Amino acid sequence: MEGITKHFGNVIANRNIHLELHEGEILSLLGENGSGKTTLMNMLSGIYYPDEGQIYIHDKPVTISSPKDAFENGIGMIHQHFKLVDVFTATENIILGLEEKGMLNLKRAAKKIKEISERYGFEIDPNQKVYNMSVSQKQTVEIIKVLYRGADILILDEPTAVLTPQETDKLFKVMRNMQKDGKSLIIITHKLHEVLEVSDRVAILRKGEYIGDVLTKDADQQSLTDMMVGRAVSLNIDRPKAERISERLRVEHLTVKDVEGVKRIDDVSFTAYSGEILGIAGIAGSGQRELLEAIAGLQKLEPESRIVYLDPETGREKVLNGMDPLKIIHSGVLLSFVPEDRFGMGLVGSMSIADNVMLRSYRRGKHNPFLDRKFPKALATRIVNDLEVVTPNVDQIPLRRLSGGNVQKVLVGREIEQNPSVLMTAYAVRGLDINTSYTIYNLLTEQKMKGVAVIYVGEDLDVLLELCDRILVLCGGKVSGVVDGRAVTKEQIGLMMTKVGGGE
Amino acid sequence: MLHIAKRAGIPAWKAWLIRGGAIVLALIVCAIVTMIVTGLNPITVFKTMFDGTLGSSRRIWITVYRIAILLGISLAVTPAFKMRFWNIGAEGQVLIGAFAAAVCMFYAGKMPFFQNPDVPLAVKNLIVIPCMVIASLLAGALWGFLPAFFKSRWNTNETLFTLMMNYVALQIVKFMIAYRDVKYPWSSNGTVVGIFNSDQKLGAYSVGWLPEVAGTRYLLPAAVIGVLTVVLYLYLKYSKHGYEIAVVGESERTAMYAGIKVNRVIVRTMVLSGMICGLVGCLLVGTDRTLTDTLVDGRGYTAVMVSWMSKFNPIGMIFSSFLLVFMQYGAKEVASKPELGLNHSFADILTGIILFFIIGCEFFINYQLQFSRSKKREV
Amino acid sequence: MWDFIISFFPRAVMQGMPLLYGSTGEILTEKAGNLNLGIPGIMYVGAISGVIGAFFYEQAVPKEQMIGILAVLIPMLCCLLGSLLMGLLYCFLTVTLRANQNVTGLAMTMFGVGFGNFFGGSLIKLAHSEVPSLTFATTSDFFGDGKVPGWLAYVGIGIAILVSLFLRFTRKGMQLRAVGENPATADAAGINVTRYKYVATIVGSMIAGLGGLYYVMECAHGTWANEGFGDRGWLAIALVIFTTWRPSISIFASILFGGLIILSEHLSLPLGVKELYKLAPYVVTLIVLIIVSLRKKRENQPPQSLGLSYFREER
Amino acid sequence: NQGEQQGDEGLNIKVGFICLHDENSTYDLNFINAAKAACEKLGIKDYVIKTNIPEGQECYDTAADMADNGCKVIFADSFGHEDYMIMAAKEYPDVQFCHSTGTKAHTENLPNYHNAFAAIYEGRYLAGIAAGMKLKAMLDEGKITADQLKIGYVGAFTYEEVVSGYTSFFLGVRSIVPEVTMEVTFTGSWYDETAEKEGAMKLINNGCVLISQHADSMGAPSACESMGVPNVSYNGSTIKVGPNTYIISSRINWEPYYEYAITAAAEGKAIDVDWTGTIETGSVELTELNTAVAADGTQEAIDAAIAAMKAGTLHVFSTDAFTVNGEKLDSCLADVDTDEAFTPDTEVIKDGYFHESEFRSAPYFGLRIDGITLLNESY
Ligand SMILES: Nc1ncnc2c1ncn2[C@@H]1O[C@H](COP(=O)(O)OP(=O)(O)OP(=O)(O)O)[C@@H](O)[C@H]1O
Ligand SMILES: Nc1ncnc2c1ncn2[C@@H]1O[C@H](COP(=O)(O)OP(=O)(O)OP(=O)(O)O)[C@@H](O)[C@H]1O
Ligand SMILES: [Mg+2]
Ligand SMILES: [Mg+2]
Repeated sequence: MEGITKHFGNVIANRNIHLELHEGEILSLLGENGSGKTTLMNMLSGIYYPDEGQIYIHDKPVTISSPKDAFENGIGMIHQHFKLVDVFTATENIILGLEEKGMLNLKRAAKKIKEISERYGFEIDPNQKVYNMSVSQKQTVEIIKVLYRGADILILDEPTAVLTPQETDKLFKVMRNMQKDGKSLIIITHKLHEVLEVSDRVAILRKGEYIGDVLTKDADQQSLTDMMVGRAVSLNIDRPKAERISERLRVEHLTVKDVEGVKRIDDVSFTAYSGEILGIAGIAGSGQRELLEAIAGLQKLEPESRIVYLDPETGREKVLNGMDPLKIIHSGVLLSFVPEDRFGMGLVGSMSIADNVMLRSYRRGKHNPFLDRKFPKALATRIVNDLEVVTPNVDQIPLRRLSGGNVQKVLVGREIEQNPSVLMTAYAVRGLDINTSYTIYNLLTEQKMKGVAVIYVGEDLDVLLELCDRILVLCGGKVSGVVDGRAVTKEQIGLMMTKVGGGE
Repeated sequence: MLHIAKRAGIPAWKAWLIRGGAIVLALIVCAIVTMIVTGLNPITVFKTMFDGTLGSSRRIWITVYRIAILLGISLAVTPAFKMRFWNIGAEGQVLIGAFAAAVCMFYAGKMPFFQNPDVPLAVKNLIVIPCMVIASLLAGALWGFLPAFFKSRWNTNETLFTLMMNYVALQIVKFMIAYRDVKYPWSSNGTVVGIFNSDQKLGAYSVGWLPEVAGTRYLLPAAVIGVLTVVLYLYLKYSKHGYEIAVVGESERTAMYAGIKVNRVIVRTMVLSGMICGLVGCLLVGTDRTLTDTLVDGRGYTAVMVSWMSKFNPIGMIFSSFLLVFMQYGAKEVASKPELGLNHSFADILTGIILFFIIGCEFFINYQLQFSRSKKREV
Repeated sequence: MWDFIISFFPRAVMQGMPLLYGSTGEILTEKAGNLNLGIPGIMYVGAISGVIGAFFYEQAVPKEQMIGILAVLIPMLCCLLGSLLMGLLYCFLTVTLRANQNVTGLAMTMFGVGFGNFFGGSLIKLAHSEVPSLTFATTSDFFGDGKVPGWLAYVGIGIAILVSLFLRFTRKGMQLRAVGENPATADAAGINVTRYKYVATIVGSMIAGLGGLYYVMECAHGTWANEGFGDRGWLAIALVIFTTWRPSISIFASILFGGLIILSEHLSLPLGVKELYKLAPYVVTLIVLIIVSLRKKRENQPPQSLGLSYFREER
Repeated sequence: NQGEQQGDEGLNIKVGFICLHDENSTYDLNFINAAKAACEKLGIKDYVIKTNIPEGQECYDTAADMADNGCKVIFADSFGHEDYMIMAAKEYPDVQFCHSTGTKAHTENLPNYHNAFAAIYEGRYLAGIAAGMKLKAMLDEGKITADQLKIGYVGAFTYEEVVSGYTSFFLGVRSIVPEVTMEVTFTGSWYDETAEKEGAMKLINNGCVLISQHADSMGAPSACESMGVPNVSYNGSTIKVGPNTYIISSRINWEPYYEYAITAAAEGKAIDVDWTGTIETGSVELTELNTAVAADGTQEAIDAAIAAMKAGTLHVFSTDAFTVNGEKLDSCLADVDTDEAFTPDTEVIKDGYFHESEFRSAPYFGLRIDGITLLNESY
C-alpha cells in the first residue's frame, strides 16, 4: 500500500500510509484507538475506497473498490464486529456471496468446509445456526469463510478481544498452520504479549500516520508502547490495600434463566467487600453479563436467589430480590453499573453529554414534571474537565459523534459521580487503548480507596491479575472458584475458566 | 468517482434552506405537471389555489380549521414516533374518538332531561360537552392502548396492528350508521345520520354542539389545537416524560438500565397519542355536528408525513400542515373549475410530488456528495 | 352446502388472487429489507397502466381484428412498466437517498391511488361512456370468462411458488435474504446490496402491479371504475405477516382472505350484522398477528434490517 | 365579473352546484352532466360545480361560500347534504337553495328551500316491462321453464327509495309475466363494486334468470355479462359492459329541474317546495333498448304503457296490482313528514292506488308486497 489517505468528513483517518506485507509472514498492526488500523484494513478488503494512494499485489497495481474485488485478489478479512447473518447456518454464511453456478448445493459446501476445518484444526458444525453459536464459534465461521474463498492474505481485526487464553492459543496455532501453508496474515490486537507471541513483524500507526516497523524478535512491550504512544509510558498498575474493608454485597444461590429456560447463572454465591476490587474472570458468555444485570435488577431471578445489600451508614441489610432498577434507586441503594455495550445499554447516542449524564438523575424533584437541565450540565462539565473528555461542548453534540474512548469516559464518569457504594464495570476498557485504559484503572482504584466495593469484569487476565484484590472465576454460569489476585497465576485462572474447580 | 459521505452535522439554518429549496423545486415541478395536464398557465393555477384557500375570510377560517385538525393529528402521532413506535393508526383513533363523542351527543338528545326546554342550554352543554370529551379521550386511549399493550408484552408488530385497528374503527362507525337504520327500517335516511339534535322544535336543539366563539365555530377548535401544540412542545422537550420517550426510542435496554419502565412508557405514550387523536375526533364531531365514515378522510396518514417532515417538532408541524392543506384543498379548488377538466385526485398527485421532494431532500441534509481525487503514484 | 362451496370457491379464489400478487411482491421486497408501504399505491398504478394500454389498443383496433396475444401483452407490459417505475421511485428514495421507508411508502400510496383515479377519470372522459367506467369486454375475454379464475390466476400461483423456491433453494435467493437480514454482512461478502435491493423491490413492485391488473381484468371482468380496487393493497401487506413471509402459504391465506371479503354477500346476512361481519378480515389478521408474536420463533420474525436503510460507512 | 361580460343572450344569474363526488361517480355524473347542459341551454356562463363535498360541515361552508360569491341558486345532490343546505338557507334568505332527494322542505317552511326528485318508479316500471317481455320470450323459446320464473334485484339499502324502485320494477315485470317472483339482496352501500358483483352472483346461483339493480357500480352488470344472464340497468346504458346481456336502463334526467329552478329564480318566481319530475317533464328517461337482447315487441309494449300513464289509466302502484300479506290494501299511512321516530302520518292510498311522490318529492313507498323475498331482512 502506497500513499494511502482516507478522510471521514473532517477526520483524517489515514494519512499517506505506506505498508508492506511479505509472503508467508504474520504482521501485527499496532496503534492506539482511532489510529486508523481498521480503516486501513477496510481499504484492503474493499469496504472503503481510499481518497488517495495505490495498492499493489505482487507489484501489480490493483483497484479494490468492493469486497468482491478483494476476494478476487485473494484478500480476506475477519472484521472486528462479526459479519454474519444470524438466522443462517454456518455453511450458508460461508458460501454467502460466492458466485458459483447452478442451484444452491449446501451438502457439497458442507463437505468442503469439513475438509478445511480438518486441515487447519477447527471444530465446527456446518448446520448450526449462527444465533446458537458462541463467540469463538462465530469467529471460526468467519475464518473458514475467508479460507473457503481461497484467500492468500488474511486480515484479522482484534480477533482475540473476545477469546479466552485457551481459545487464543488455539487461534494462534491455526494462524501458524496457515502461515505454513504459504499464506500471509495481518493481525490487529491491543494485547502486546500476543503481538510478541504470534507475529514476525510489527507495524505501528499513530494518529492515522505510519510510524514504522520492527521485527518482533527485536521488540519488547515497553518499546512497542513507546512507539505507539509517541512517548514513554509506565505500564504498572498500583494496587494499594484499602483499610476499611467491610461486607457490602452478599449474593446467595443466585440463579438466572434465559428466555429459553436455560440456566445462564447457576447457584452463584459470593460477597463483595468495600475497599476492594473483586475481579470476575471467565470465558466470554459464561454468565458475566447476566450476573451484573441480575444485581442491577435487570434480570428475572429464580426463587432460591438472594441478593443482600448492606447499607454502609446504618449497616442494615436490604434484600434486592425482585427489585427493578427504579426500586433499587428509590430504596437508597447506591449501585453504579458500567455495562459492556455502551450504546446498547447505558447511553443514548443521539443525546448530548449533559442529557446522558441526566439519565441517572433526571428524576430529581419528585413532584416537578419538568426536567432540571442545569444540574446535569454542571455535572457533565465537571466530568469532561476531570476526565479530559475531548468534546466541543456538553449540551449540543450528540454523544455518538465522540470517539469510543471519550464515550467510555463519559459513562464511567457518570457512574462514579453517583457516589456509589457498589460499582460494577463490565469490560470497561474493551477496545480502548493503553492510555485510556490506564486512566480507567486508576479511577477504579481511586474508588476502591474511597471505600467502594468495585466489581470488575474483565477479559485481559494480565490486567485482572494486576488490578484486582480477589478474582472470582466463572465457568458456564457456575462459580469455579474465588482466588486471591496477588497469589494466583494466569495459568491457574485459565484452567478454572474452562473447568469448574480448576482441575482439582 | 462520486462518493457519498455522511455529514458531520449541518447548521439548522442550512438544513431549513435545503428543505425550503426542495419545496420550491417541488412547486416548480407541480406547476410543470399542471401545465402539461391542463395546458394552463401555472400562475393561474396557483392563483386559483390561493383564492380557494385564502381568498375570503370564510375561506381563511376554513383553512385554519383544516390546518388545526391536521396539526392536531400530527401532534398526536408525534410522541409515539419519537419513541420509534410506528403508529399509523391515527385514522382509526380519531374516528373512534369521534364515534364516542357522537354517541354522547346522540343519546343525550334522546334523554328527557336534555329535551326539557326549561333547562338552559348552557347547563345542558356543561354536562354533555365534558362527557363527549371524556368519552372520546377514553375511546382514543383504548385504541392507542391495545397495540401498545401487545407491542410491549409480545413485541407484536405495531404498524400492522394500528393499521388493522383503523379498519376496525371504520367498520364500527359504519355499523353504527347502518344500525340506526336497522332499528328504524322505515327510515328514508341515506347512509348518513344528519346533524345531531338539529330539530329546533325539540328542547334538545343544539345540545353538544361546540359553541361558536367570536362568530365562528372554527375558532374554538383552532385555539384548542394551538394550546395543545405549545403543551406538547413543552412536554416533549422539557418534561421528564418527554425525556423518557426519547430514551426509550433510542434504546429500550438503556431505558431499562436507567430504571425507566419501558412497557409502561410505551403504553402511556400510546394512550396519550390515542387520547389526543380522540380529542381531535371530538372537535370534529362537535364542529361538524354529525358523524360520517369519511370524517377523518385519510388525514391520519397525512399526519404521519407531517410529523416526520417536521422532524417531530411541533412548531415545524404548523408549517408542514399549512403546506399540505394548502396544496390539497387548493388543488381541489382547481379541480372544481369545470373548465379545467381535472378531477380531485389531482390533489393527491401534487401532494405526492411535494412529499417526494421533501423526503428526498433529507439526503442532502444528512449526506454530502464528494468527488474523490484518486492520486497516482509519484515515482 | 356442497353446492354452495362449489359455487363459492372460485369466487374466493378470484378475490384472493390480487392479494396473492400483492403479498408475493411485498414478501420479495421485504426479504431485501425494504418495507414498502407503497404497495397499495403501486397496485393502483399497475392497474391503471394496464388499463391505459388496453384502452388504446381497443381504441386503435376494431374488435374483430384484435389479436389475443397483443390484447394480453399490451396491458401486461404497460402494467409492468408502470409498476416498475413506481418501484424505481421507491428504491431511488429509500436506497439511494436513504429516505425513511415508512414515510416514503405512505407518500407513494397517496400518490399512486391519486394517480390511478386521476388517469382513470381522464380516460373515462375520453371514452364518453354514459356511466363513468371503462370497459374492455373484448380484452377481458382474453383473460378469462369471469366465471372461474382465468390463466392469470394460475400465473399468480406460479409466481408465488417460484418466489418461494427462489428464496429457499437458490444462491441468489439466499443472498437476497442475507441482504434483508444484515446488509453489512452481505456487503462484506461481496454482494452488491444496492443492486439486490433495487432488483428485488422493483420485481416485487411489478408482481404487485400485476395484482392490480388481475383485479381489473378478472375480478371486475374488464371494467375500471375509480376506487373499485379499494383497500386490497393494505390487506396484501397484512398477508405478508399473516404468512410469516412465505409466498407458498400466502396462496392459501389469500384465498381465505378473498373468501372472507365476499362471504357476507353470499350469506345474506342482515345489513347491520353485515357491517360488523366486515370486520372479519381485519380481526383475523389482528389475531394471527398476536399469535405469531406469541410464538417467538426465530424463523418467523421479520428480516432483521427491515425498514432500515443501509449506508456502508455508517457505524 | 364574468357575469358582467356576458351578453344578453343568456340569463344573468350565478349558479352553484354541490356534488358529493366527482364525475367519476355514477350517481354524481348524472347531476354534473345535467348541470352543464342546463347552464349551456340557458346561456349561463357563470356557474361553479364543487365536487367531493362530504355530507358534513363542509357542505354548509361550500354553500355559504357560494352565496358569499354571488350565487343566487345553489343546488346540492346528496341526501346527507340536506341539513347543511337548510342551515345555509336560513342564513341567506335571498338565495334559493334547491336540494335533490331531500325530504324536509315541506316541513321546514322556508321560502327559499326546496326539494326535488323524479318519479323514477315510472321508469323502473317501464324497464320492468322490458324485463317481462324478455322473460316471456325465454319461456317461449324454452330456455327456461315456468317454475324457473325467478328474477333478482341488487339493492343498496332498505330505504323507501330502493323499496319503491324494486317494487315498481317487479310490478312492471309481473304485468307481463304474472307468475314471476323476485329475490332482493342488499349491499349496504351505494357503491361497492365487489359487493354488488357478488350479490348478483349469489342471486344467479340461487336460480334468478334475470337481474336488475339499484346500486351504482358496474358490479351487477358485469356479473350478468360473465354469467350470460339478462340485465336491466339503472343510471345509464351499460351496453359496453354487457353487450350480450344488457336490455335497457332507466334514469333520472335532472336537466328539466335545473332549467326550471334557475329560470324561476332569475325571473323572481317562486320555486315549488317539492318538485317531482315525471316522464312528461322529461325527467324520467329510458336509455336506448338493446335490440340484440331485448325481446321483439318490447318497444311497443313500453310505448303503450307510457301512453296509458300519460292518459292517467295506468297507475304503477294500483292496489289491484299487489297484495301485502295476502291482502289487498285500501288504506296506508306513510311517513311523509320526517321525524326522529319515523311515525307514519299521511294517508297515501286514495282512488285505488298508492300516491307515490305526491305529498313530497322523495319516495315514501315502503310496503313489502307479496312475491318479493328480501334476503337481508331475515332478522
Ligand atoms: N465510518 C466512519 N465514519 C467516520 N469516521 C470514522 C469512520 N471509521 C473510522 N473513522 C475515524 O477514523 C479514525 C480511524 O479509525 P479506525 O477505526 O481505523 O481506528 P482503529 O485504529 O481501528 O481503532 P481501534 O483500535 O479503536 O479499532 C478514527 O478517528 C475514527 O473516528
Ligand atoms: N459517525 C461519525 N460521524 C462523524 N464523525 C465521527 C463519527 N465517528 C467518529 N467521528 C469523529 O471521529 C473522531 C474520532 O472517533 P473514534 O471513535 O474513532 O476515536 P478514537 O481515536 O478511536 O478515540 P478513542 O481512542 O477515544 O476511542 C471523533 O472525535 C469524531 O469527531
Ligand atoms: Mg476507536
Ligand atoms: Mg479498529
